[in-house]
Amino acid sequence: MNTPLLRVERLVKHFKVGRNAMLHAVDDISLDIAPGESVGLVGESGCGKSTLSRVLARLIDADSGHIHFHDGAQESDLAASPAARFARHAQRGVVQMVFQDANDSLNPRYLAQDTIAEPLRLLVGMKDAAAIKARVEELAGWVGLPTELLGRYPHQLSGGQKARVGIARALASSPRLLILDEPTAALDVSVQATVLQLLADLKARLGLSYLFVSHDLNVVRLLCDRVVVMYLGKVVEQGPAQEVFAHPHHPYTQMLVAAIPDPHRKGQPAQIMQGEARSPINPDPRACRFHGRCPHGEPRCELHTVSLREVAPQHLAACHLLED
Amino acid sequence: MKMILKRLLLALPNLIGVIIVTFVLTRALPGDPAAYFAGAAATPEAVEQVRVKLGLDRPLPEQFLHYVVDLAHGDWGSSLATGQKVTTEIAARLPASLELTLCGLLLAVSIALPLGVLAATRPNSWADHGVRVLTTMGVSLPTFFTGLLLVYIFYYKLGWAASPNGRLDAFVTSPPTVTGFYLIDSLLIGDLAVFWATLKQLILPTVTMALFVLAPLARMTRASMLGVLSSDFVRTARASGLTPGTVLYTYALRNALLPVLTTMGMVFSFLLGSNVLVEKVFAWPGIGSFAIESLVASDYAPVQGFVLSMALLYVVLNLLIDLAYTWLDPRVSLDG
Amino acid sequence: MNTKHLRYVLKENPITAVAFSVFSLFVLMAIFGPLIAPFDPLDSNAGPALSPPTWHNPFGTDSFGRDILSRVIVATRLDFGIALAAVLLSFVIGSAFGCAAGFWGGWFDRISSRLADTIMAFPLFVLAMGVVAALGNTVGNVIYATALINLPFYLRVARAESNVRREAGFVEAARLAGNHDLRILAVHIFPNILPPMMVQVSLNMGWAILNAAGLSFIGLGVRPPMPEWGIMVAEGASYIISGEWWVALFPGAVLMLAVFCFNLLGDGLRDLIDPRRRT
Amino acid sequence: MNAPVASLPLLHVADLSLEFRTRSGTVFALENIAFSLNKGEMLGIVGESGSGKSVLAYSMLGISDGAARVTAGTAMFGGADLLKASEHELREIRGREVSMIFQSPRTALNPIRKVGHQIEDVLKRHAAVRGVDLRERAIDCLKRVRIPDPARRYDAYPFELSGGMCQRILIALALACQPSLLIADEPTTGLDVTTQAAIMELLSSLAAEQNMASILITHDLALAAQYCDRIAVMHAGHLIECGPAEEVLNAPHHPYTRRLIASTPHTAPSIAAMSPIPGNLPDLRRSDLPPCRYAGRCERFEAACNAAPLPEFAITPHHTVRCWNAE
Amino acid sequence: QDARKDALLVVNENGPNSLDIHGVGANRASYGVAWIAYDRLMSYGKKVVNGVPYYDYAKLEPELAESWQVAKDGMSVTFKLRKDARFHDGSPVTAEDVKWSYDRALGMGGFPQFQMSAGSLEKPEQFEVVDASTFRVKFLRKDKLSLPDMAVPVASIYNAKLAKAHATADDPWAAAWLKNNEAGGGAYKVASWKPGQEIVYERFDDWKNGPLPKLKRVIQREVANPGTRRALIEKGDADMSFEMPPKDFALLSQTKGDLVVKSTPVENAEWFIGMNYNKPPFNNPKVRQAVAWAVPYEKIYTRAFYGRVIKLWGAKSMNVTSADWPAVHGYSTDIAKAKALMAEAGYPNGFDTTLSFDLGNGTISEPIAVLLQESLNEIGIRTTINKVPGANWRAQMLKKEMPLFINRFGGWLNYPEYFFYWNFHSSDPVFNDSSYKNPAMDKLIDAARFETDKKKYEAQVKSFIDLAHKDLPRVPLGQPVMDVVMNKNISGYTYWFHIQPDYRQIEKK
Ligand SMILES: Nc1ncnc2c1ncn2[C@@H]1O[C@H](COP(=O)(O)OP(=O)(O)OP(=O)(O)O)[C@@H](O)[C@H]1O
Ligand SMILES: Nc1ncnc2c1ncn2[C@@H]1O[C@H](COP(=O)(O)OP(=O)(O)OP(=O)(O)O)[C@@H](O)[C@H]1O
Ligand SMILES: [Mg+2]
Ligand SMILES: [Mg+2]
Repeated sequence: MNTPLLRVERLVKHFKVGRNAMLHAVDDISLDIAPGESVGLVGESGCGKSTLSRVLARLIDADSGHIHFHDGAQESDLAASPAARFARHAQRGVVQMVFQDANDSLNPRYLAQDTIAEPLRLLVGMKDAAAIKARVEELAGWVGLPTELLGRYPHQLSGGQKARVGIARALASSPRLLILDEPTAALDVSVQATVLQLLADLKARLGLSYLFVSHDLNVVRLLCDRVVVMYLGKVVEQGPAQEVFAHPHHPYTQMLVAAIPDPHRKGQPAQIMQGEARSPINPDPRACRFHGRCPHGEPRCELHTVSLREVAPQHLAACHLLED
Repeated sequence: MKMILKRLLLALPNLIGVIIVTFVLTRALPGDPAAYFAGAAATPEAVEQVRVKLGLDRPLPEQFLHYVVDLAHGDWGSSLATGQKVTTEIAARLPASLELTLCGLLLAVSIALPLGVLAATRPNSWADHGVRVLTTMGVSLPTFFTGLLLVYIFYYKLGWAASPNGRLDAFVTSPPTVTGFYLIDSLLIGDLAVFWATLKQLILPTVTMALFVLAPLARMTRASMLGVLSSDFVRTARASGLTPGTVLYTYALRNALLPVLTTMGMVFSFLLGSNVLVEKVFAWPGIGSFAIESLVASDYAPVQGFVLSMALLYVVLNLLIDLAYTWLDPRVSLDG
Repeated sequence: MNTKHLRYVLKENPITAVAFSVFSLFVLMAIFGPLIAPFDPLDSNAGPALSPPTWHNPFGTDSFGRDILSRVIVATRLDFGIALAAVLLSFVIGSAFGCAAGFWGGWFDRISSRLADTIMAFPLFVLAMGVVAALGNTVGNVIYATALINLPFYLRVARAESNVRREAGFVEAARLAGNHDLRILAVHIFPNILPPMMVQVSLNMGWAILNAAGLSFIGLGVRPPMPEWGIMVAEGASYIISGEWWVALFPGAVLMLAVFCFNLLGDGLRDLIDPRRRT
Repeated sequence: MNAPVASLPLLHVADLSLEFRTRSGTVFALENIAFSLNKGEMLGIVGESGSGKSVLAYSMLGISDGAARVTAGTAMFGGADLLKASEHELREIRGREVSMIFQSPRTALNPIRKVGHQIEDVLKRHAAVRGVDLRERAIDCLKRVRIPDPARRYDAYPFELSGGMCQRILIALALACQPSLLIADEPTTGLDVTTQAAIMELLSSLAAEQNMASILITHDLALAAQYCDRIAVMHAGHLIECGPAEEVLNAPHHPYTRRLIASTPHTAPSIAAMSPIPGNLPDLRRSDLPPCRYAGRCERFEAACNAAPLPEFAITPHHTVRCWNAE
Repeated sequence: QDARKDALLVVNENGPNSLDIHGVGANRASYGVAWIAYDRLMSYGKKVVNGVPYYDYAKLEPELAESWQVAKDGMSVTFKLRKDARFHDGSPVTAEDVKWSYDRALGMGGFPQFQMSAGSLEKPEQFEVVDASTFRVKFLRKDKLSLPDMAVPVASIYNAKLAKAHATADDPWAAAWLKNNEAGGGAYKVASWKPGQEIVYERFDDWKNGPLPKLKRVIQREVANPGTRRALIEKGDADMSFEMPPKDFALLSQTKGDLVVKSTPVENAEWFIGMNYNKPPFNNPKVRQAVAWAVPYEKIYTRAFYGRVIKLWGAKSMNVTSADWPAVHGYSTDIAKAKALMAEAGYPNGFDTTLSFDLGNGTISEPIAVLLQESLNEIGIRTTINKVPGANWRAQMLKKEMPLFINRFGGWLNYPEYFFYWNFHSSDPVFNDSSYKNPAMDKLIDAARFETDKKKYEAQVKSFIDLAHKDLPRVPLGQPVMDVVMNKNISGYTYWFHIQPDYRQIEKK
């Protein structure tokens, strides 16, 4: 494997939620993203996917850990400069993000063209109005947004169109890595398909790397080369997408895959997750986070931690069961 | 209990703020109280003498320190104009204002809530517009004008209302003070005649006050009721076949009351403010008219005492609202 | 903001439409008042003292023999001036501080919230009274006092709104687009909290006038002989019982109409300024 | 005990049309909807957002928005026409005969009322249970939806429960009076896949236990196919295809259904193989809507499509399609 | 209804702020308390002028003292106290009490001390207890005001034993206690007092110092709003009011209803426009005269006073022809003349200045100010109206910096030189608000005060009035009228110099 574009090392983000109560949203996570690779990030709601993406997009500060970014020969640690001042960081433009709710992520008082033009002005440093206009139209073309829609307010656009504006904005600063936090969750199936095709197309054309956060494993399967499975702030399994879906090793991943609706399983009772999830607040550092819900839970799961181990080439999982 | 204490503690900085602001404000009042109280024929020397007696010759920080120390000892000073201890004066007058204010609030709430609900259940209907126009009209008139208008019509012209000369007719003896609220005190001794007399005196000023705050209350009720009525859980309740009454009251109204409760705190503050004007019209021996007189006379101690007691009242009121909130909304107790 | 949108908003809500037309009338009166008033508002020879409404003096005359109609018309400018200035002052300061407090939080937030709480702990009218009494009764001080007591509302609304929007997707997106905090606050957050603040603005304009009237009633308002609705009502109030109803009634009715129209204007103003309501 | 007349469906909707009269025009939200539902059967209704799925469900219960007007049709349920029933009659049916559960379970519960009490409200209303029994019955209901420690949950407020748990409460609430029909409007949207699986399992097993018919409204074709006996596809207020789940999924006849299946990530082998549906839903406020509302998006559109009202073809006795060009 | 029969309900704007007239800052309403809850050694007689019952300042009558004797040399007076006189607590009134009370008036300083000194009662040594019921006052000089000054409210007699029981080292005169508690022996006891709300008097049935009053109870309530007061009076819910806007008095006196308005000119009192005698531009006599010619007298009379004053302008001659006081001056409204004078004074384009008045007198002063402002504007004097809150007014008067102002003054003792002493003497008392200083004036005032010859005295009075009209530190506007409105069934009202009604003589049918 050649040098990754992004190497995340032992990233930690805890939220203070009360006196002596820390919510471990992202707990010691390491992962790599290669240039041109798209990595899917899946996991239960609240497991820290968004938090991780926001840290990586430098919207919030991590408590500790590094985000090494390789741009050509240069390497820099993005985590080193605080988020509050990251807006002026040289690398601001290279990591961009597309948000889940296209509705919420567009300034209601900005026309579509203003939204797309803003990074051009602020990050690319374009001044000339005509040049900006040309570039905005070019970007709109990339994402398949008809130019006549550029003069509209967000509320005058449909969900799919809004998503396109969001993507065009993210592309404006010519990023190397695009973080997509559930970009299609709010869209209709029919629109979702077009947006997914657009994303796949862009990736191929621009050689972008993706970190694709999603609930929908089917989408991840289609779009991503590699998938990372998180559970309560921890990575429990990661590996090539097809491989992980075909042979999930971690019990949580197994349940996740089993829960994907499948008409072929009609009539067969599904394996259902029992018990309650552990609290992400001040979790026991030794216990497996999945313990309690895990059908294969054993006393040792509560006593010592396991780390990711390779179960197949490039396929890592963290579970005691795999030790045997 | 712990929560109450915590809340009170939280209010402390506010009280300190109030004390400082009041102190500065009262000292900035024009006029020389020393000259005022030295009397009509005072010479400059006599004025100086009074000034020393009042401690007004000392530097401001020192005066402030004295004031705070006295406050801490429960000594709020004496009114120079009436010679009474401010605490006694306020204790005597506060119930009058509170009785009026609370009656006003009660009346306003008992009219505004149904109106707000009515408007919310028929949005954009004529009833809705009517309620909006009606309540807005109430808030559009200066209270003193409304008061005088009511006096003119209902007392002077029609002769229906009781004479606007205070809490009780001059020839009815006031009930023995237990709570200071004549309505309650008269009931305590079972004197219905006095109760009735008190009520009669209360009607016009109460209506004046209520008219003024109908609008914010009804508006808030309507808005929050509209929100709640279109919420998912009301839909669930309806889909479960619950009766309209249950849906409207047990489900919608209770939820809609939460923001109304917050508005109530603000409305109470309004009422206390407009008290000042209404009391003047109805010769109400309350704390508001006292404040005006003291303010005009540059009488520091009562003004400070008045504002301080208002602030305390406000703290207590907010506490009550918070308590009511926790009682109504189980969610708030979590974030202490 | 195009006329089509204005027409749409007005059509949506008939009451707002009425309020808007009344408001425009008042604005005309404020601008051209002195030109259209039949008499000099200070002229005590406009008619016999305390004359009931006649063709000569349609609103009657006051105790000095001044024409009430002229005074009511000319007063519009001062009253609107007070209301506008007071609201503008508290709006600008309150929303700037509130925005910043809601956005950054921290000690700045704590201090400004405390400040708002402290102001709110006073019965507001009493505070206004105190300020005017302390600083002296000039138009300027009435404005300052009114602005002061309105400040907490803007502080709170702005704080709450910007606090909510701090987390909004478009703010995060703006950050990604290279906006620094101050720019986000000014360009992205502030314009978006305007619509909810508009309702407050219109309500406060009404209060400002009522406040000035209340201050006049206890002798702390605008100085005579300046025509001002509040002071005219306050002066006329004592004539109600004696039967000279017109002295208070006409200024009172106009004052009420103005406050009324301000109060009803709020929703319309919000809709006007909110691009989401544009179709 | 056998059903008296086996052929009589539990719910038979015929010719249902509904419109909303709004300030900005009349929305023709439903037109000529017809379907029927047998006892114990689960019908899935799928379609894009805005196709009228919810409106259809609400009209069954008479809880549509005030602007809604049913302009034609009948919905026969146990001998009564739900569309013509008075509010009073409907109130007796709702929650007792027909129940409904909603999307976003957290907001669908009264946030400031204990969940136990919310169930009691329904029991009190319909089952005429009083006093101490009430609590027991409510806890019973909680037990049935397999909530761990139901006695403790009785006193919980919605905000203290997870989304999946709230959905169970909602199901308990809906099933408290053992209705014969349950309408579930996107019951698992917004929930985790694992939770979704659990909820769907629960629903189907409860339905089977009580021989209850149910309507599952969803975006997710795969989900509907996995759990439903029959699937109805809606588009822009028309019910365009209805038939046994496998048939509809494997041999769709309407071009829209085809496209819908093709754009579902589940069934697509690769991104490139996905074929999105072109265009948008037509504006339902237009009074000159074409007879076929899919006409504007349809690749098989012909002039004849605009000529006459949509026909209904029965492919098999249980599989109908409404299209001129159905294959 | 029975309770109402022997009780009188009075509604006023203000009420007493102290039960002790000697106290610091005691207001005018507290004179009324002193008048009926306390007694003095003597009181004034009564007379009827033009059918209006009037007190008679020239005649002294016994009250607590049953008789008095002025010594042959005229340098002392000896009082015999009534034997049966009692305080409200039942204890007898003794000469000790009288001395203590007089000592107190001096000892408290401030206003009571000033008032006593107006009658040359200046030192405690002047007051002598001869025996339990004999009291003597020695005079420092022959002063015609000495005896009358012992009949004003300040000379009230306090229950010394009772008061002393509440005295402390810091407060030897029991000022704190007496402020809130009454220790008198007057015809009425203070039954209850709620400052700022109401005071209730109850008849003292053991009162021996005069005919027993008819009214059993008197309730004086404070109703701040004039409209409300008027409504109460008109509806008959209140019996009497003597604080109403002049307009209401004017109207009520015309309506033929159940109401009677009694109007009595207030002696020795004036409404006036004052100007600062020392500071430009009003130090210029031409400017002052211009103002006097510019005042819209008639308009002020009808629209501010509503006729409830006696006109003091427009005399035929500019020279003073009689010693009648308050005197009429020769100025009237003549804008042309005023303009000419302004030009002569060197202000052809006028100037800017402020016009102040006491907010406490706002009901009358404000309309005057507005009318005056309009008129002065015509001769180029552009004024800003400055309403001075009551608290500030005294301070402003003391500073003597107000350039132009509206004010009123009244003297208790009905002698013009008494008035002039307070208002125009260069010893600069507070009430000399124009800060007028003229040695010629001082000489005339001082001479008149001790002049015994009636002719000479009248000549002196004429010349100082004339001087005041010539120098014109003030422009007199009118002599106030004391108006009282009451129900028709009320009788016995008499005007008193302290302009508080004397409830002892009032009856209700
Ligand atoms: N600002 C914050 N303060 C406190 N806790 C937070 C904050 N942001 C997120 N969390 C908590 O951190 C955890 C992870 O949240 P996050 O939004 O990253 O989850 P997610 O995986 O994106 O979930 P979803 O799929 O629902 O979007 C959650 O428990 C959340 O409540
Ligand atoms: N109250 C209403 N007034 C006007 N139009 C309405 C109203 N409610 C629904 N509609 C319209 O009816 C149509 C169908 O809406 P419906 O909510 O049934 O869609 P849906 O299929 O449930 O969509 P979703 O999957 O988003 O829930 C839409 O075009 C919608 O705009
Ligand atoms: Mg997320
Ligand atoms: Mg729906």
